[in-house]
Amino acid sequence: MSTGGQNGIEAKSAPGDAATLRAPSFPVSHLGFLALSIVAVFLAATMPFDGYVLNILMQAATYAIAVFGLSVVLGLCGQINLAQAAFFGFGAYAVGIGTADYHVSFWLCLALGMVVALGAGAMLGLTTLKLGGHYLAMVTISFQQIVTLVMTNAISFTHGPDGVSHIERPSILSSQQAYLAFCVAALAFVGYLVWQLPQSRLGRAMRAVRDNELAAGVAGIDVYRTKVYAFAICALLGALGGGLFAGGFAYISPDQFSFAESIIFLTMALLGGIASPIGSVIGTGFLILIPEWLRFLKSIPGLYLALYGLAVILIVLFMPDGIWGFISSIIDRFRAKPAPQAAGDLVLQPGQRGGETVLEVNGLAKHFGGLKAVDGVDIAVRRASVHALIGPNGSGKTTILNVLSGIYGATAGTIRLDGADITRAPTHIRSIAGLGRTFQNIRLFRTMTALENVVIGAERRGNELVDGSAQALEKRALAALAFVGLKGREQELITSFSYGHQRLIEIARALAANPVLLLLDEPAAGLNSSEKLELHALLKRIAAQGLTILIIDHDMTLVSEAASHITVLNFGKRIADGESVGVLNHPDVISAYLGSDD
Amino acid sequence: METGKGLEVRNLSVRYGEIEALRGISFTVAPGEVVTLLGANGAGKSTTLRAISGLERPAGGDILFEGQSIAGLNSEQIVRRGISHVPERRRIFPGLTVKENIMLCGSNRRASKPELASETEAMFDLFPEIRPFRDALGWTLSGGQQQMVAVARGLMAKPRLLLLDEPSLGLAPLIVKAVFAIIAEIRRRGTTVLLVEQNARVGLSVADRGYVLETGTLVLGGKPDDLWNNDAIRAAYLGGAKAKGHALAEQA
Amino acid sequence: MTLTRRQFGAGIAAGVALETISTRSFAQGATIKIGMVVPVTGPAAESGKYALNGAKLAQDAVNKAGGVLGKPIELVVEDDLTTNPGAVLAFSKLAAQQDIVAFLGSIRSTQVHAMAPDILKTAKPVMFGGTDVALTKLGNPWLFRFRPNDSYSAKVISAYGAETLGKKKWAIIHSTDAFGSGGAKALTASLEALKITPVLDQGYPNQSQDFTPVVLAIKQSGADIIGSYFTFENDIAIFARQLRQLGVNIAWVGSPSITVATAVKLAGPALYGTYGVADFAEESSPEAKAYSKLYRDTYKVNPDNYSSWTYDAITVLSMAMNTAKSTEPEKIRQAIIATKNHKGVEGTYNFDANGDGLHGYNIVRNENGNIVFDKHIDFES
Amino acid sequence: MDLVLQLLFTGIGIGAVYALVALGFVLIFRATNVVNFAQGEFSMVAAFLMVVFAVDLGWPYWAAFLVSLAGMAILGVIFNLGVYYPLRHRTYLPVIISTIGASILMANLTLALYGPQPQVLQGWFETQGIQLGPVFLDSQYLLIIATTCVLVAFQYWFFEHTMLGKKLQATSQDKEMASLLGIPVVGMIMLTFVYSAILGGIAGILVAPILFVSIQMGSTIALKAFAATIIGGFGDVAGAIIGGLALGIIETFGAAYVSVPYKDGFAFLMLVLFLAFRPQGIFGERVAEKA
Repeated sequence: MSTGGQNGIEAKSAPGDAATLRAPSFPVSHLGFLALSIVAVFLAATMPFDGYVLNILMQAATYAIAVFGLSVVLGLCGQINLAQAAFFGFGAYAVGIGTADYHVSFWLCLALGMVVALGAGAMLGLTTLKLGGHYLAMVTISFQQIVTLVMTNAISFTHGPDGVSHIERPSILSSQQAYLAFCVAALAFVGYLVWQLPQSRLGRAMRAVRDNELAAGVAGIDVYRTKVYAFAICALLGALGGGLFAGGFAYISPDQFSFAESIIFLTMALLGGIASPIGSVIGTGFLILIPEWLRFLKSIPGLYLALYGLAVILIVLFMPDGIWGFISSIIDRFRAKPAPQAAGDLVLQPGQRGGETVLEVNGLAKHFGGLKAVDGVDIAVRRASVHALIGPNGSGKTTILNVLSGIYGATAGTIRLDGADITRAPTHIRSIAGLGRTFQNIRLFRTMTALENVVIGAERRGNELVDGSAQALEKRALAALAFVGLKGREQELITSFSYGHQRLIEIARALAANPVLLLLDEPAAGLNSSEKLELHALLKRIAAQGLTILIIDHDMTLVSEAASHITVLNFGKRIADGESVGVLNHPDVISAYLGSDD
Repeated sequence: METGKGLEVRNLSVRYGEIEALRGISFTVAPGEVVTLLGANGAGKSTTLRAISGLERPAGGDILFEGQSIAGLNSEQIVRRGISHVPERRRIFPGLTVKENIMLCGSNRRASKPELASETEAMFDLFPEIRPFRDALGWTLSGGQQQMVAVARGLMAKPRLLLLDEPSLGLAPLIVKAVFAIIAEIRRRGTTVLLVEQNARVGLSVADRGYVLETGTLVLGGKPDDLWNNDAIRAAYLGGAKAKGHALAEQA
Repeated sequence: MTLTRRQFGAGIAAGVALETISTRSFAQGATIKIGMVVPVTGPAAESGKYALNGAKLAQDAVNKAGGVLGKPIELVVEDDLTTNPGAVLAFSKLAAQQDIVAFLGSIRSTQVHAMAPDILKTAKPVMFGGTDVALTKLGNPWLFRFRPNDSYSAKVISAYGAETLGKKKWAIIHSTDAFGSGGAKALTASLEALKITPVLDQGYPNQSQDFTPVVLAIKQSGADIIGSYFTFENDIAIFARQLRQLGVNIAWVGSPSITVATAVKLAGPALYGTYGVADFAEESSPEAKAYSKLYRDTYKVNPDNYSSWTYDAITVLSMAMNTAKSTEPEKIRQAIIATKNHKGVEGTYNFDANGDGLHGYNIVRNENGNIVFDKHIDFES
Repeated sequence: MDLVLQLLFTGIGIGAVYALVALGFVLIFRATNVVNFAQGEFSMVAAFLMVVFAVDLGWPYWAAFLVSLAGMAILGVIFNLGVYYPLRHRTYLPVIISTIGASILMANLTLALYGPQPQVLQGWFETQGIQLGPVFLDSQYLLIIATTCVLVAFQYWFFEHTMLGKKLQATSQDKEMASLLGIPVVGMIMLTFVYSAILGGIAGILVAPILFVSIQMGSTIALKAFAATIIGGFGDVAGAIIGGLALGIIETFGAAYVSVPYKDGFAFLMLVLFLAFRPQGIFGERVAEKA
């Protein structure tokens, strides 16, 4: 399975998401949320609902909590989970069996169910190490099917298909309305957490993984662990919803937690818009209500489920970001841009452990089957220098960069960064060790703002210049953006920036991490001449701060003027190495580029 | 150049989202000519070929082939008009045999299976090096062999214009020589060729004329020798003085 | 038809007293509304259609005979999607309509279980067809069963097989769902009462595509009779065919699904000669005969137990309301409980305090595709 | 021993059904990189078409068969245009959802049009089967096994020895390159869907006399076929066949010797084991990722 950057869901998502989800700068909306929650809970507790409406609302509230879980794993982290009904069932069965058979406290059962689901979810998440896409989908389906089989057949424990009846709930919540109010309160609480999650370190990591796994790894995020967390949280919320559901309906049976239900959860998440908890609530509400509204079509059996299937197709075709994505994009047009924030100066103080040589590459080789893309290359990059790596197309430059940053494993050779051997270290560990890089085809987190992208860079573990507080991270990110010349545009989404500016943001992201060594992979590719001049000036400013740079580029003007030292590759081998001017006049280099005379 | 013959690119521009890959270039390729497009990586050479063969939609300008506009047609229609594109990195079908790879390109015209088979045999005469591998799967071949299969496949369409994108890419010098010997042979047989090369020396060695592209703009054009001796070409590849200011030589 | 007219003679008389109609009935009080939860979609959609057929026949009969308390009755149908949450929502939707006086629940036990908490809250009578013994022992006074429960089907199967047919080596085949495993449990218990231990107890999952391993297990067990609880008709038909193909021709007494029209049609000759317990058997009584003729005339298919219980339920419910002269839930409840010796199409109803109306089963035989009544076995409640 | 042989025959028979449906999965996956979650519904729809033509309208069996398959071809076209084609440039997730939506739509539209009753469709043969010593060979299973063999042979011939087959292969390996060679890529994908729908249809019509014709007949088979596809290795025709047969046999023997109620679990357990330890399936990828 490909583990490329576009693995997972659509890279483009609701344009409004990042803006609407930005909480820290809008304290008012916190209060607004609180007020709305209180009103909702109050209404749930006091409105004279009849039994039908109560049941519908109870179902919607508990399902929505489970759908929040999907919005985390699918919306935030971009991983598919077709077993949410199984996790929902874990919670429901824990509460059901626990209260009905063993008369254990409701709360204890709920907690137990959530813990079990958390474990199972993490286990399912572990399979993402090897699998993605359809395979992951299939693993989750299998898990779902096995759970259903156990629920049906382990009769002595689960009561089998009879289901569990006489499920108890806490005595203070014994009335339907009180219980509904409690569910709504839980929904609001979980909704708040899910709403805030994207702004947390973990949430940002998930979004980064969703938007671009490669870049996330390079930015110091442990991609694999992030996915496991996402699955675990998803399962946890599924179990919470299920536990509350069991308490609300007092009876559960295996068919309520089948694969078909998982599909319904997924559709709920997609319909509303996977990237936002508001979308989850909308989607859940719709999918619970629509079949109810369409009951009038019942004279012809199957007709309304057929329409439901049709609706699913139409939503996917015409509303890829779901209902909320559609609405928020409209709201977004009328939203005032937030005021630019004050930015300080960017300080680059790379720590120093090793000696004069920051990067020492010895005998590095990378073979793809019989193809020797890189074949025994030595590179030594001196501290505080600008070092260029050049060579014609297909000479192995980008392969070296990918081996250096851990995207490919080396076939042979060693890599030492600032004195430490990083030859076998995973991508994010290299980043923690101080390696920053940019990509030839820009790899930004496309659903986030410029600021958020750079904050992820600043968050790098091992960055001693920030203490990890939100203010410090933001301050450093603002400084980095100002440093590359994008002051005042921090809150704009990546998609609203020109290609050249996106490159600058990528560099800012790397700089904010305060790296020991900055790898630039063809930073000038696709830039027009004025942008190239800007880039050149930026490189000078970076070098002036003493940061070591290793640059790959085809623009020889840029390379010859910026770099003090050049290594030239051809056919995966080093053909020249030395001071810039001398190297560029080397006959082998000229013939490699222009063709040999013979 | 007389109208109604060869290829004429008029003020062509192509965008990839934000990036303007081609910024209004114009050039011609006369029937029977070999024209080479030179330039550094990212200059827009491949994009030019992709626009001509219908893989990219032009954002502006026009492309005329034998007097008719082909801009906006899809690649299946364009190959039927007689333009065959051998793309960068060869793109051999990895799961098909060499023979099948070559035969497939005949599918743009009405030819019976025996006809195609005998034409494929003729291709092996032109490329004797790959004959022993006729039943090997595409992915098992070396780069040079793949390049030959790719060119043979392109020729099977019986094109009046052959687009070749970086045939020397990643090949050892000896193999490059062999490939270019074949291009010279193709030229001798009268097929018009538009060649994209990064290796300027080799690219110009078979060409009647050449153009130099820099960041989506044609900066230079002319006879191979003139180009080779022009400092601008060195600048385009190895940096230094900009090639700007050199007038684009208009063809008679 | 004559039968039903006679039944409702009393009803017409009661209907004269129009003023006595409960003030509980609201604005659109022109009809007496009866809610019905039924699978219109999902895997059980087919049985839902039959259930509706039976209920409609009863509705027409009641209305022709003068209705209830002088008003026609009206069915308000909600789809349960063949799922438990669907049943709960369907019921609560009906329960929210204040002018519905009573309900018809499901023939599926799990659905009745699922609805039970809501039924208790709604506090109106619910007629249902699920046969899980436990349902009428939940302490829920509003549940009334219109089919004999599983303890009776098991008793009848074991009694017929062991005593009438004289077979001692039993293989019990059952679906692993609530109905199947519940039935198997009851059958094992009633065989034990006859001092018989089954040689095989084999469950299978619903919608199995292949029963070869099950059939081979029967073959190996050396059983001389099969007692079965199948849920879905296509399962029973596939099993029957493979059973015969692999040369097993021992006696077979099955739960009611073996007698329903779809199973008989699907399985064809494979089910010839088998016995089944049937809450409904055409030849079992004059009432059942009359009903069968009416049903066949109306719908052009053979009647089965999916429709007969709803027919009886509507009939008894209407009768109870007429007897009680009220639509007060408690009064209806009392009147249903008081129903004794009512000859319905399923059998003779003698309601006990639990809400069970029937206490025995018919034994029927499949003779070349025709379901033939063999005998009726009743137990004391 | 008798027992083993009988189980083996049934296992192969049911496995052949999985294999037929799995073939359809593989074809669409190879052409479009998409898993069609509605593949099982193709079988269901075809079986219902058969009931309409052969039973309700009383046409000759062969005529009904041909017309039903023609109907499937049309369904394949509609499916491609409505469910896949508009999403061809999006990632796999929207396409999965869209095919799931299509499966709900097809199942319930059939329910709305035809009603919920399971239907009987007679097999091709009058006789039920052959008693071969201790083993009973069901004629319909024999037909299914034979058809699977024929279709595999046909598929081999088609893909290895016809230009059209080669064009389809080229399309699935590199769409852009195929279009540069003048291969009508859109048409090739359309053809793939049509052929897959017909394959699914044949599976459905063949299995109908055994499992009867019901709305949910497709989804039960399709999930297993899906598992078979993964066991065999996605994108490999031979793998799908082996995977299907293996699954049928394991399931049958597992049910006989381990547990009948957990029968369905074996398929998914095997699938998880395969995904954990050999995600490339039995045969692995035929075509190396890096050419």
